Amino acid sequence: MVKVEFLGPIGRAPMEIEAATLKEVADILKTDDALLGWLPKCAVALNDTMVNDLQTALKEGDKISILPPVCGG
Amino acid sequence: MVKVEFLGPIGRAPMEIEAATLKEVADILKTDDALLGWLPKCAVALNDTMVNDLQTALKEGDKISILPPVCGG
Amino acid sequence: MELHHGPLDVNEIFGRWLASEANSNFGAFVSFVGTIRAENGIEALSFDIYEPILQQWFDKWQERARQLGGIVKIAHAVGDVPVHASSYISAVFSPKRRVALELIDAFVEDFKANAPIWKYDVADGKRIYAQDRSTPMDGAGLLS
Amino acid sequence: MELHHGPLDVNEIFGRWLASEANSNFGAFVSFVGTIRAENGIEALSFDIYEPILQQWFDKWQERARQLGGIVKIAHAVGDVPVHASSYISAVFSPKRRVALELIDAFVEDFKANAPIWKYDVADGKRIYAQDRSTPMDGAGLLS
Repeated sequence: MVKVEFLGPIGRAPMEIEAATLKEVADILKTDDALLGWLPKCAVALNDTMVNDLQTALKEGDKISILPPVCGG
Repeated sequence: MVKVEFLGPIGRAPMEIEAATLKEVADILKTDDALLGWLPKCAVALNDTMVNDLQTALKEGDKISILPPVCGG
Repeated sequence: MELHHGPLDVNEIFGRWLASEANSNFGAFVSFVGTIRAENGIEALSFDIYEPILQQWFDKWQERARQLGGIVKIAHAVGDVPVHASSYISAVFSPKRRVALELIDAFVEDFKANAPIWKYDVADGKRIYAQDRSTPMDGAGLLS
Repeated sequence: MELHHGPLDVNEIFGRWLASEANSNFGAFVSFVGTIRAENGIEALSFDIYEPILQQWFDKWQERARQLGGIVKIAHAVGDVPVHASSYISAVFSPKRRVALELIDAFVEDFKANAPIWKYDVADGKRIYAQDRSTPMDGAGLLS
């Protein structure tokens, strides 16, 4: 199981899912209509490090963070 | 008579000279060997406004300031 | 890097930062302060911050500054900041002025684009995500 | 614009400038502080300023800032400033960040190039014109 957290304004409780790669996480999240509008605009972190490769392998206990568009300052 | 002031590090007392244009001021100052090294690097103000034209006409009591290279900050 | 609940005390932060580098022999200090403007009838802006990734973002900038002989500092508010109060300060110390002037610009712009901070308008007691002023981070869309 | 005899009290000046614009609804404040570095064995730097032309220089920048919706401020030391003390502060307030970030850079660079200020190294009790770091002003050489 990996944990998926939705940051900032997405307003979703964390999910625990089975996924071996980020690609599998994407496939699961895309089945959720409420997330479809967010995913094209969201960046992704794995265990608090930004990631850019869908093939990234996951292991038990990994934390995936979904980061919507930002506006600090 | 016009007054010529030497600012900052030039270290010269002010002079009073007869001159009808800045060109005439230049001709007089260039006869002073101690100023020859400064003049190519100095900007000029007339009555506290920067000037760029040698033909600028002068009148009695005008103040000409000679401004050597600067380094504020 | 420091996060404060509510508005920043700009004088306190400047005083502390300047004192901390008083003997570091930096010749230039450049700082940016962001203050909440009264506009669109808002009472305040409000901020969520995800600190672990902000810290990594900041650490990369600190290393970049270090390679140029300087250091960076940042302070940001968490939660509500009323209009005319300050939410954000960033600063660069460096030996000479060009490094500081160039670094502050890049630092502030990248902060705006990639620091994991979400902004909300607060008006009539409601907290509304400032979606139209927000920017997808580098790498956005990976899962879409 | 303000000239101070000896080193600047940076905290006092920042505090006063920020307080003076606290309700002006500016969203961005960017400032540059120049501090005397210990180098080449100097004890201090020392400054001569010709105030009438500095004021005109400053007034032109204030007008330029005003056309962009902002304001500029400047403070400079006259006379001796010991190492690790500050001689120069400039600042821009503006509604939005890009104007402030671009203006501070141009303002500081033009100050360096065209403000009528002469710098001297102070070492072993002597005051020596910093000729090698000085720049002829725009229009230099008119009389040569």
